[in-house]
Amino acid sequence: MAQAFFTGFFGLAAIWFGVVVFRTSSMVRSALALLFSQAAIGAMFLAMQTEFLGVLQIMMMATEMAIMAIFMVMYMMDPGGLGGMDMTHQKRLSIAAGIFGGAAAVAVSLLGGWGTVGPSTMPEAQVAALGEELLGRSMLVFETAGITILTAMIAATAVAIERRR
Amino acid sequence: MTVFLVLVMLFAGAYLVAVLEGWTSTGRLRFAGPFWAAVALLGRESIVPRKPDRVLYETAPVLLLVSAVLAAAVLPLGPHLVIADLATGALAVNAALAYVMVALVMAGWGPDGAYAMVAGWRFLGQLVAYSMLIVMPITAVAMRAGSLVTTTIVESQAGIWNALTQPLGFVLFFLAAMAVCFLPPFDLPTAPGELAGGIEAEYAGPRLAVVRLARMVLVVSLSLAVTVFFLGGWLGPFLPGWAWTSLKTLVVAATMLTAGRYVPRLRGEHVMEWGWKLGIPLALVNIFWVGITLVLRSM
Amino acid sequence: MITGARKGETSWLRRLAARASSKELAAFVVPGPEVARAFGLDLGAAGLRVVPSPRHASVLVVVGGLPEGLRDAASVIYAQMMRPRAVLVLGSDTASPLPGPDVSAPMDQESLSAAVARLRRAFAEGAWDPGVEDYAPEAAATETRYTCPMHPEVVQKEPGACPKCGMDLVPREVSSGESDGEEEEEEEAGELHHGSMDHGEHGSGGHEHMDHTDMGFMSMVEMTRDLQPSGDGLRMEWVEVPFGPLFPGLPGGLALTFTLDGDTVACVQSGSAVGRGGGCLQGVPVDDLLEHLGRIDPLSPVAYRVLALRAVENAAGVEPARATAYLGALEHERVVSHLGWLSSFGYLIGYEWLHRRAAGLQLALLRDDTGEGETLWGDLSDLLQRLRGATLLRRRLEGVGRLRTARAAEYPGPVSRAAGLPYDVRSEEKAYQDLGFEPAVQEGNDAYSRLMLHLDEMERSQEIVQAVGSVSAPDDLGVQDGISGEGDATVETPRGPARLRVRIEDGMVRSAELETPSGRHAQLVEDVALEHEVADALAGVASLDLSPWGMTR
Amino acid sequence: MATLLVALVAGAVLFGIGLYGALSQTNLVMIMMGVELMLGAAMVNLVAFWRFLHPAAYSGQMFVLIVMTVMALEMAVGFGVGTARFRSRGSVEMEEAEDLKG
Repeated sequence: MAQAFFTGFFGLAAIWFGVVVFRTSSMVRSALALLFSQAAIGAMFLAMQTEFLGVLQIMMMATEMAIMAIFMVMYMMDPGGLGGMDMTHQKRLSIAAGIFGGAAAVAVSLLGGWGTVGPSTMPEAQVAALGEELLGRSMLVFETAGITILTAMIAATAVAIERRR
Repeated sequence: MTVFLVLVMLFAGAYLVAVLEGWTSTGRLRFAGPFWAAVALLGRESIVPRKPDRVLYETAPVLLLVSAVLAAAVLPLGPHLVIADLATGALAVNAALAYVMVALVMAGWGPDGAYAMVAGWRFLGQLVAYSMLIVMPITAVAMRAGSLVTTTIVESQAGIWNALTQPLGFVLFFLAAMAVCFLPPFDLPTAPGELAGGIEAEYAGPRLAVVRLARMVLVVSLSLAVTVFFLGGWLGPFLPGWAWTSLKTLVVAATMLTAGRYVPRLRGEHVMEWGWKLGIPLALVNIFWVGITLVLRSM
Repeated sequence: MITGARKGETSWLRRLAARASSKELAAFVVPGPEVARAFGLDLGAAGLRVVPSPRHASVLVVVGGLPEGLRDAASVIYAQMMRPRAVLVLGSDTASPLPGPDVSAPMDQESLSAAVARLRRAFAEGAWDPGVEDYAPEAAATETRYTCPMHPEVVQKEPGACPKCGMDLVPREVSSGESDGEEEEEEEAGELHHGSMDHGEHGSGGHEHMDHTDMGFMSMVEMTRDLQPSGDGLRMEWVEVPFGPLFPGLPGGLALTFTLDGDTVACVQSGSAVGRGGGCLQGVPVDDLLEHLGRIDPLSPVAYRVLALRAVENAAGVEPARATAYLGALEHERVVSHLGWLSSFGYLIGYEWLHRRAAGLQLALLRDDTGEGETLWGDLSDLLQRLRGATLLRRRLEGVGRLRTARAAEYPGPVSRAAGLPYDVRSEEKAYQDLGFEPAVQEGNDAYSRLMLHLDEMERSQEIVQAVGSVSAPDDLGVQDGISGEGDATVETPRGPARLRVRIEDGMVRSAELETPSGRHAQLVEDVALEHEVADALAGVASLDLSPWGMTR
Repeated sequence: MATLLVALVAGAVLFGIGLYGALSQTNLVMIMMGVELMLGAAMVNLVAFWRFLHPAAYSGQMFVLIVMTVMALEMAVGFGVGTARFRSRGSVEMEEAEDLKG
């Protein structure tokens, strides 16, 4: 029960911050709101006894969103949001889509028959098992992901840097 | 109970570190100094800048303090003297420290001043430079301990300290730790001569007191991390465990505070360049070295 | 009670806080710490901790009276200090428009310490007071204007919608007094409001946008079209940030304004708030010329006294034999001035040890100008040795503030000598030739080579002082009064050659023309600052060793 | 069971918000924020499924790690493109990206 409560609590926090992201007109604020939304998701992981992933999520998002924030400041007209201008378009469509998508997912999650709940494992065992998984069976997948992100980083940098002519 | 004990020791350590800093900066050892300084700050006005991003401005000092405390929360002062002995302790330290940067970016953006803003973004760059050098030496340490649990990491050093088996990682982590708590020569976000105090420039009175306290706690947490990961934590003869931890932590903190006075502040681009072109390869070498030794021992 | 007391009845808690703040006096120095040191005042020893931001300061220390050029800046700084706060004036008894000083004292170490003791008492007793009135200098007075965050050119007195994009106009205070370029102009001035850079301006740092065709949304293309791309080719918004005239890292009175593109300097405006120039010498009786010129630049008074002496001698047609007697004083001052520069520079680049060590030596040398036999000279050469060997210092400064050699050649003095050009007025003077003097030269033409050159020059000056022995500065002209004639003299001050041309008619200065090295070097600020990261730009400017007192307004 | 449902619903709502953001925002970076929210929602579901339905199969956690990688990827590529675009056009506004429309 406590587990459900905490999961729900952090879930609500994540949702609230997620809403704030698109309701404030200050770019830095919305980037930080996204950060805290993602951190709340990490907290949900912790509440669901998935310690490693939770901590990892909380750690990674800090840097990611801070970088997001600086790009916002770079590429927005009014990062302080004092103009309070409207940066949205096709509002009706997107609201409809959002509601529809959300509702559909909710319906699925509520109506779907999910079978029985399995037992949880101790965090230490989890970390060890995950390590075995990563460097054992899914080694290839993991390495591929690593190579992919490296490639993407190099490609992105190559695209971004100034052409010297 | 443990929580209370650890917190008391943490803030006591912060006080002592403040005394040490006063000593290194003024040359006079005044044990009452930090107390009077704090009271003076609490007794002063603290007027908010006129057009701040109020939320960020007010949250930043608290977030800085919280993240510093959380970083210390997973580090053991003694065999059973730890607030939360997580299965992923070594990773949780990084997670907590990442929010130091978030707090500084908020403190830079919040008060609506150019010096602070430049300082805040500067620290983001600094993080890009040092974060890898926090993570990778810890990885090597965890490899030797075969666990991410901080207490296990300390016990794994019963034979010999990690500082001796992996000096490379020790040096890198030490420097990175100084960069995390933006002590000289890594004090780019507070540079007094360049940015008139940077992120601190706009805080005054009680708020400034919180910032200073958070800074001190941060120094203690990082020194504690160095102690736990590389200096064998509570291990040591005669004295009780917590005494050894405190002793080592204070020595580390004192070194951190004094070392920076004898070199000029580094340029941001140099921090970045050296962090990536020099630090990360060395950290990889360190990891390989540890891996090889482990393999050899297991054979 | 103190003028800057905090409003409220005293309670035991507040008495404790008052006691604490009397123990922890944090000082913001006007015009600047380097001036205090040049007068031989050791604020640290007197128990004042110098802080970089006025918000952290509780005492505003005014050294040697407040130059009228700094009045506005100082009053704004004082307004930004948090209560309880106080004013301490040294070497003068008023500092208007600042509230009449809580404590004032003559300019020597003993009376400074005494004054600090009085200040502590004042704080302990009067930190809180029921009836305090707000302090609102007109320099910081502001009026509200309404402007569009997207179109800074749209500014009107009453709220409304932007004629260009229809957005609601946001209010912002604009300072009515001519208070440009104060330090932290973009900062909040405490209880009173002072021109502040709001986040909207991070977003649109004052650029005109031509033909804005009105679309249904903010056009970012329109926004950025007219911005010129910066070094990295991105068109970013710019922010104008004042560094000075009271910036902790720069000599007090030097008013820099950087327009920052991110943390890169895109535009530079420089000026001096305290420069005097030769104009103030007109109509001065010759006998006072020495004093007047000696007061022009507190950072190197002796050099200017010698300059006056030589000019008058030249006008009177006296054989300038006596001038040679002052070599000792000149060179001694060069060492002291260079040490002062080292200390300030150390503070700027965050080299705590250098900052303190150089300041200590400077003060010690000022106290006994004979160099107290060997010990001080020994310490000095230790310092030089250590700095020459400092690797990180080299890495920090190499390539910072580099000039083209051709550019440097036009600016005789340490700057050109650090560019490998051995021009030095002294090498033409007989007295120096007799001592076998040849100028120090460094290659590199960047901040590091300038630092190294200062070290070399200190070494040579020390040798000369030891050779000459006497370091007595000229105190009287010793020419018969009622003289007339044209005088022209040049002296190598610590910052480069200064030239004085005077026309004297029966004992009165009719016209005087003063060329100061800093006046010339000020033109180099743009060269060393543009397109550099802020810290490097500041280091480059500081490496020019400018004296705002010698610059023209 | 309750926890599973709570987590799934929370994830669903987050997904809805993210979808709205991604569709409604005009600025590239804001759109990426919407995408990040949707990915976060996906991660919540993955973790919930792993923990409550297949706690033994650690490839479930693998998926979450992969999603995190994808988030980082998305940011790297997005900002790369954004920077290039800002360099050439001085804007990352979608309204002004007609030339990118199919």
